[in-house]
Amino acid sequence: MGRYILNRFLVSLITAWVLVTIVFFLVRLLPGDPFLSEKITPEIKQNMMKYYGFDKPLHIQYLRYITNLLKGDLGYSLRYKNRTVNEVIKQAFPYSADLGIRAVIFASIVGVTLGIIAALNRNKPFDYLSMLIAIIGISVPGFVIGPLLQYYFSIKLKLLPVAQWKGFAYTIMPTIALSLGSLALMARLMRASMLDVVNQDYIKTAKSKGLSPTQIVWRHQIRNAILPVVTVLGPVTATLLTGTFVIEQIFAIPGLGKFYILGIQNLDYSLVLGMTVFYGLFLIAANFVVDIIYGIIDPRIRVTGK
Amino acid sequence: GCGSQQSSNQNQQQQQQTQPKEKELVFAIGAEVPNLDAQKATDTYAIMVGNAVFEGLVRVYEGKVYPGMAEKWEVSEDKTTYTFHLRDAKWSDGSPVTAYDFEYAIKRLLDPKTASEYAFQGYYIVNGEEYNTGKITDPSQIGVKALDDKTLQIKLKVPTKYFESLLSFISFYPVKKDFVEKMGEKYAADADKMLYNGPFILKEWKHEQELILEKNPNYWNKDAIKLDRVRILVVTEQNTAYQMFENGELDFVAIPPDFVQKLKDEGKALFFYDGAEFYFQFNVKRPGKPWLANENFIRAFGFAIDREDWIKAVLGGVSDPATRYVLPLLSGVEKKFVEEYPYEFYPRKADPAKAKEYLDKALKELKISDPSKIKIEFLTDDSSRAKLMAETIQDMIKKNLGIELVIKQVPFKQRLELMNKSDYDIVFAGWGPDYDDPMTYIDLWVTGGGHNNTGWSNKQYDELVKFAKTTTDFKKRADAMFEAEKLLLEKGPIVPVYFRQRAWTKKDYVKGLVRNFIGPDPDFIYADVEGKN
Amino acid sequence: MSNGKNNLVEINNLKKFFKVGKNAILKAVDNVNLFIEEGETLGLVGESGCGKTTLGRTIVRLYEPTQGEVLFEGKNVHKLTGAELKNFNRKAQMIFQDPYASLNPRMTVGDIIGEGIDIHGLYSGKDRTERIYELLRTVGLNKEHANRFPHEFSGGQRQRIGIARALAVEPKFIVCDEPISALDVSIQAQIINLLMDLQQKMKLTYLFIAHDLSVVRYVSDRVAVMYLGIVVELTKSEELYKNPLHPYTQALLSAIPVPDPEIERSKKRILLEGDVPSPINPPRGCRFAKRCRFAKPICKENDPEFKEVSSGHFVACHLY
Amino acid sequence: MQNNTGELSQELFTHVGKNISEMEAIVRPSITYWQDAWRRLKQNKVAMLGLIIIILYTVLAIVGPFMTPYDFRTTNPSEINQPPSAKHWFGTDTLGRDLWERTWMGARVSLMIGFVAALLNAFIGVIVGGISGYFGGKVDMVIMRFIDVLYAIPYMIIVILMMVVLGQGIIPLILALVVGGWLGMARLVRGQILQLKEQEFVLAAKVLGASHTRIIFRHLIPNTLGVILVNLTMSVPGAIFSEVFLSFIGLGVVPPQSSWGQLAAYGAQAFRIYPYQLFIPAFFISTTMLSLNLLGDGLRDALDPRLRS
Amino acid sequence: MDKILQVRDLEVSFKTYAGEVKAVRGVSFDVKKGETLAIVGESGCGKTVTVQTIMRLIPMPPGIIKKGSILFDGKDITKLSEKEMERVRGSEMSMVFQDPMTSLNPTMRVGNQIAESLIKHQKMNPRDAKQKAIEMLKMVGIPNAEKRVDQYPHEFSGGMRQRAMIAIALACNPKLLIADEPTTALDVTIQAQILDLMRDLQKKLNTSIIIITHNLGVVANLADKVLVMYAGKVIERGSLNDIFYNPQHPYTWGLLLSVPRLNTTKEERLASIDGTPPDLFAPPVGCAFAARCEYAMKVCYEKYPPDFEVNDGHQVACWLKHPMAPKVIPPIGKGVAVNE
Ligand SMILES: Nc1ncnc2c1ncn2[C@@H]1O[C@H](COP(=O)(O)OP(=O)(O)OP(=O)(O)O)[C@@H](O)[C@H]1O
Ligand SMILES: Nc1ncnc2c1ncn2[C@@H]1O[C@H](COP(=O)(O)OP(=O)(O)OP(=O)(O)O)[C@@H](O)[C@H]1O
Ligand SMILES: [Mg+2]
Ligand SMILES: [Mg+2]
Repeated sequence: MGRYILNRFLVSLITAWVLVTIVFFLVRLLPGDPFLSEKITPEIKQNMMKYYGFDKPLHIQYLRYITNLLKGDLGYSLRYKNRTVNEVIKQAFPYSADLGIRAVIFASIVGVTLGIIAALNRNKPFDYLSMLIAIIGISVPGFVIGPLLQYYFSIKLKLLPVAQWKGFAYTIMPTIALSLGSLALMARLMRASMLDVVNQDYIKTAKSKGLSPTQIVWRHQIRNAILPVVTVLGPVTATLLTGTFVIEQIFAIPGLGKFYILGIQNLDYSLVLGMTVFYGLFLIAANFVVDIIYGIIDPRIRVTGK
Repeated sequence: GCGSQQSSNQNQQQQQQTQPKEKELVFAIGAEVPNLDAQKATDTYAIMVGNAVFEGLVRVYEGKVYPGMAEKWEVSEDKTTYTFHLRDAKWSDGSPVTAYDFEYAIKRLLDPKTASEYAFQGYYIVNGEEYNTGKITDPSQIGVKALDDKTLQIKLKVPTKYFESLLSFISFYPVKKDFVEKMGEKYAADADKMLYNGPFILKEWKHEQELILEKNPNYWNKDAIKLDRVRILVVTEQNTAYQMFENGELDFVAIPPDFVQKLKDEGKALFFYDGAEFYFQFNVKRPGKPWLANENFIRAFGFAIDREDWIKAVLGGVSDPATRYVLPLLSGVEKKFVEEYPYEFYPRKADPAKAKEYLDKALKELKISDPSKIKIEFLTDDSSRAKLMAETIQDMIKKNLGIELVIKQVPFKQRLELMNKSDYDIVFAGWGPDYDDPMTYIDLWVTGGGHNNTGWSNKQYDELVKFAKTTTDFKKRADAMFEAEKLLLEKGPIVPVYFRQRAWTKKDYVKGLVRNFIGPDPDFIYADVEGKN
Repeated sequence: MSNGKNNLVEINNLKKFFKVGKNAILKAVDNVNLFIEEGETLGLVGESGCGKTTLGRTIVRLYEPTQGEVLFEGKNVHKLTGAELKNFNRKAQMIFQDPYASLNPRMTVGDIIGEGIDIHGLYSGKDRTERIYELLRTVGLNKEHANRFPHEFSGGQRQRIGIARALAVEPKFIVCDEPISALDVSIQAQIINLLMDLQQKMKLTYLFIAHDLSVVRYVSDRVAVMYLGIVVELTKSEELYKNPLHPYTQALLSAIPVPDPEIERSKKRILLEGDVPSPINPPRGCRFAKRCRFAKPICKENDPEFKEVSSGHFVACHLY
Repeated sequence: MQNNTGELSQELFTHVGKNISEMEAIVRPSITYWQDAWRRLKQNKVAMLGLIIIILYTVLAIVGPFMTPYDFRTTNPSEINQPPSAKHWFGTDTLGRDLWERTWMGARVSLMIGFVAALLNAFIGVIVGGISGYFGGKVDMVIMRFIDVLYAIPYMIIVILMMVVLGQGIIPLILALVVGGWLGMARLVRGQILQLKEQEFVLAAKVLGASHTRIIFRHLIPNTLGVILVNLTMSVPGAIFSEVFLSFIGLGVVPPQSSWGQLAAYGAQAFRIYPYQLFIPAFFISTTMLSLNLLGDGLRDALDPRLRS
Repeated sequence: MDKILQVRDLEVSFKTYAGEVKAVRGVSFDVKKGETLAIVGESGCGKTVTVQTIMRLIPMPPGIIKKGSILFDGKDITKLSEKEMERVRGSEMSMVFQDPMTSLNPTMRVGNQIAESLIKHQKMNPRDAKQKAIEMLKMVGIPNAEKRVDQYPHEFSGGMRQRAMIAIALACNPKLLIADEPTTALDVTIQAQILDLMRDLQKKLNTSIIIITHNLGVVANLADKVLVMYAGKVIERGSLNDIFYNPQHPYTWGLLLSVPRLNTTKEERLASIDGTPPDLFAPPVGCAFAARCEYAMKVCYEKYPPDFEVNDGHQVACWLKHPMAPKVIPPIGKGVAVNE
């Protein structure tokens, strides 16, 4: 297992390096430069380029970036002039993570439950109902669902605050809005997986032991059916933690989502790069963790992983 | 440490006795304040917050200049030397605000190593530009000097009418040298990494989330300040902010375009000019596209646009059609410039007949028979508003001139770059005033001007501007600027479209809030929320 | 290994290892020496996973050997290129175990059978169709079947299609990899009969892989018994059943249930302890030693030599 | 036991023998894989509904704009923000443009983006995944590592970066979607090919001396088509949705083109005043997604070999 | 009452898109206490459906029991409620499936899988159940049972898994054990172990066994009685010796002859049964085997034959047994001949 982890880790490092390199040069391809603004004059821009070291040849900049990166330093943001990218991430990511994790948990619990209910009531009204909910979840964009929730739950019903992130009541609507798509995905997967497992021989074995349908569902079906759902947990977590932009924007959550867009819009090279590195490593780590979780749930993997 | 805490506690208790309820103003801004370092800040939110937590030599309120840190000042006969006498004021750490802090601030602004984007604001000062652009390296040659703790002297290159009001701008706010140097790169990165001398201090700065301002008990004019606390939330989505306002979470808010009509009908909509003016800019040096340099063609374009319809459709009816070039709010000699020099070049509605006339003339000059042969690419931003604008323009030009504009939407930064490189046909651009004077618009289009990327060059125009900039006779100066404006409209590459207005609404209890078209907006330092809750 | 006669196939010191995981090497075939005479059927038996399929596939070039060589008509099969390779591809064919997986479900039976004809450009146009019909008849199907898809056929019919596909290129040598184990008993006989008829008619040479010893004995002239990647015994088929030498062969023979209640009742079964060990990093010495009743200390130490103990009877065991 | 035999005549007991030919004649009708899949798809009412909706929208996208006298570009200041009426079936937008026109012109764009991007994704995915899976070894290693790297960048970020680099418009948009979008398909196809290439029918072809091309195109790809098709159906909504998101952040198609995403993005701003401006495009986006998902589910069932009878 | 199971005229069908599959078309048989009944027959002839109907494991729908009764230990299985059925399954009768790879839950420890039915039926507490599970594993000959009990199925070899399956099936001491091709997926040597094990256990526990197989060797090894099925019907039944030494149905002959024996020489052709079994969508009116039967008569194509009694307990459904039919010498051991 130790070797396996080490191996994965090395591969991840290389992956991360390639990632950084690609993105480093890709952001430079973006038209324009970070210091352009309506009022700036060429001389003043020159001062700024020099200040941030952009007057050096590109390969020097690259080497410097990599060196700093190895020290864990992602550099200063070009827009938030006196804040480092590390600081920006440290300050904003907890919000995104908080929201994302809530959404993952919500999506998993509700999605899996819906999927189970649908599968157990296959081709009955309840099946159609849960799948309808699920598919609506996939089909409605976040920027539609967000304002609708705000309007009905805050303005009309006066139940929840419109926006911001200051306590549990504030988290409800963003969590729902963010998780709907993934919730739907999980519900559908779980349903399909449940139906798949029903046809497995070991379910017949269980039945031949005289177990009741409920026992079969709980002891045999769900645990096996949940495996494929666990495999998507990695990508789903990644999506939910990185795809928070729209929701954060609509619910005025001070998370990391917008920095990517802001970074790109402002050509804040170090911010874009820093975030890519961060998300990249994060995604790699997330997949890694999911692999391990998968091993815990599925004993077959656990042994071969050694 | 603990003594001061006690005293502040006492203070609070006292306040609570006399004034049972704390007055708190809450509103939202559309983005995080990127930077509160006075000399590096550029964006409107920083200017707005800076106005509350810092104070410059003077303070501008409702367009007029009032004493700020300077109690009084003298101007020399030739109007180039200013001597300021500072009042007794304190930084938030208890140390006095001195003339050296101002000297340091201005030199810091101009220091190329500071890499301040707004360094040009200091170019009026003797040797300011030279130092900033590296032509001289000795900062002591700059025309700013603290004569003693309380006296500051500033020397200008040429008399500048609006210099006093300019001093209220964020770039000229004082900073304390030891403190800045102690903080290094981290200066002004957080609430506790700054010193304040304004009516408020920044109590807490939760990045991307909110800024909490509290009344500064040491402010010299604290009795004029009624608010105890101001909370500025960061809410990007206009609609979200509006819903928060409706839900009682904000005290005033901008009205999203689609709600303007409704609130107007309810009598709740308020409007103000934010200073920005928008116009089309033609690239007259565009190879292979001679029509872009044709004066009649440009006029035809200008008359083909229905400014009123456009504003109604795209901006929800908020904003004013620009029938001339100079922003109507700017000061003239005595009154507003536009009142002293009334003029209207373009109509508020489209004038297809006139447009046709100009077009025909242009076609004749260009020896083109079919207007649809004219190919024009229209450069604009990629925001969804810009998209709507582009679509409207496209349709109007097609209807009235029979020309199909090709729209090129690019990100903001890319548009700027393309403009800088003069790589466009027509661009939709805007300009906000740097100071309260028509010159902030007029001098853009002089030959070789830093922002003139149209390729347009007109000797007469250049001379008029040069004259206006050097004369000490303010009347003649204004005459010259008016001549220049007319010249620009008749022959220049600029077609003004609208002067931007903003619609906002507030709770009835919010009083004394000033909306500015220049400098800090909103100016809330004298606001009051008596009767909230 | 050679007997000096005209061998169609000769397998010399053949090894085929698979890399599984990081450091594990799976020795699927570990030093096998065999020869197949022209026109004979060599049976290959052994338990699941002992390397029968791997051996068969290496012979027809589906796998590159790790070591050793396979000679077909005297030429090293794995060094062939160009026309010689094409020729080999025609002459050596394979019939697969799984009649469901071995036919492309998206192709018609006609195209499946015709594929070899197309690849080798044997017939075209009308002749091609005629040839396909003829092949269908040969294996007991009729021409209406040519336009149908595999899923419309029963297992036995599918296996016959598989045989027709192999026959289409007029091969000399066919590796039959458990062609009957997936079929019903009554259908098995059809296929065996068909294969034997074809062999007679077309002078085919078979390598017949199976785990059913009674069938192997019936179809084969000689039988090789494999255990964990090596051939432990090789001899004429009657000889093997009359006089099995290797303890594993003996156990195997006694383990087959015979469809005769009296024999079954009276039979003394040699029960093998434990399970078939894994071919990943197999033990030193004789691979069967762990389960062998007669194991001596030397068995755990040294690999027994594969030697001829009587004429044409080879065995790899320290007992002999 | 021998109760009924009384009626039996001796004649019945004449020897006839076997009658194999009759038996080998196949009773069931001959249907191909695709016919069978289509038959089973037809039985799936929900999936068929999805298919019908997709076809309906496609047809409307083609003919819808010709059904009213308006042009999707023409603004009309005197008729802005009109609710749906007999004159303007879907109402008008803030520039007074007819929304029926814009909806179906938008449908052209959205559906095209969806289908073309999905097709291109599938195309590249099939090629890369096919090569990677078929040749395996080092080739596979390199390709898979490369895909891993791209996977580590959030999809939307790739798309946004590409959009900014390539500029706006339908083609850059599709390209951007494809740059980040083929990965899933490649992985899927690779997995399929890895499984398939060990299948005995592929081995049989190899033994016959079939070339790589023949094996890939005659044996492997046709057998992955079902899975590819299902995935393709499922990835169309993804592409449409990405366009919607890009429109939200202002990176959509170039005016005067519209798309459902843009219509919805505008509509979302004004939904409290002009709800129809949101609900109409949102309805079409949602029902398209719904239909494609239902169709995809149906296809999956219809094409699943395990469910074949 | 020494008959543990009486199946009478059982008919089971499946409703599919193409019509009704008549999988079992009137099957009757008995199983006595301690006896082993083997069911043989071609693939798809309804063996599995028959035994799964006995345990009521057939999914309904699409399956339906159209007719017949199943008397198990005095109860009619077809009339029991699901709840009552749960009590019977696993405790009074249990089942071993063909493929030990897929019949065990991959995510559950083997011990727990054995203990499950103990907890359910014998109300054992988990600790005792585990103890019993270890005992069971020991009984089926798994070495190191204390350790093995906590392992997962994938850590077991094929033979061990099948032993574990048997342990699960026998955990509650059922009166009837149904084994559906229990050795087909196993190697010959392992198969021999399992067969030995089953025989030993049966002797020890006196369980009745129904074993399905198409390996006649296995039948010869294990069975007391044999049931030969073809296309959903029983065509011949009898004791082991009856079927092997005095088979009466041409299909049974074919089955026996198609297996090469140790004395079959290469020159002798195997007696193959040409053709394939009929499609159960539309089973023929007469004898389903007629079309493949060398001895088929006109009547065979027209009428389904009744059961003819050969001797006590040996019955055959074949018109050849009819007095009017021509005499046929069974080809067993002698080659095929038809007497006119
Ligand atoms: N491509 C491969 N990669 C890795 N291991 C393989 C591969 N092919 C076969 N093996 C392994 O090689 C060993 C021998 O396999 P092979 O299929 O030759 O056995 P076999 O005797 O044909 O068995 P069976 O009777 O089950 O068909 C097995 O352990 C198998 O798992
Ligand atoms: N769930 C089902 N739906 C439709 N038909 C079914 C179903 N289960 C079984 N059948 C059909 O019933 C018939 C008998 O099947 P059964 O499984 O009993 O055969 P078997 O004798 O056990 O064959 P094998 O030896 O292959 O296991 C077959 O034709 C089969 O296709
Ligand atoms: Mg094999
Ligand atoms: Mg069965």
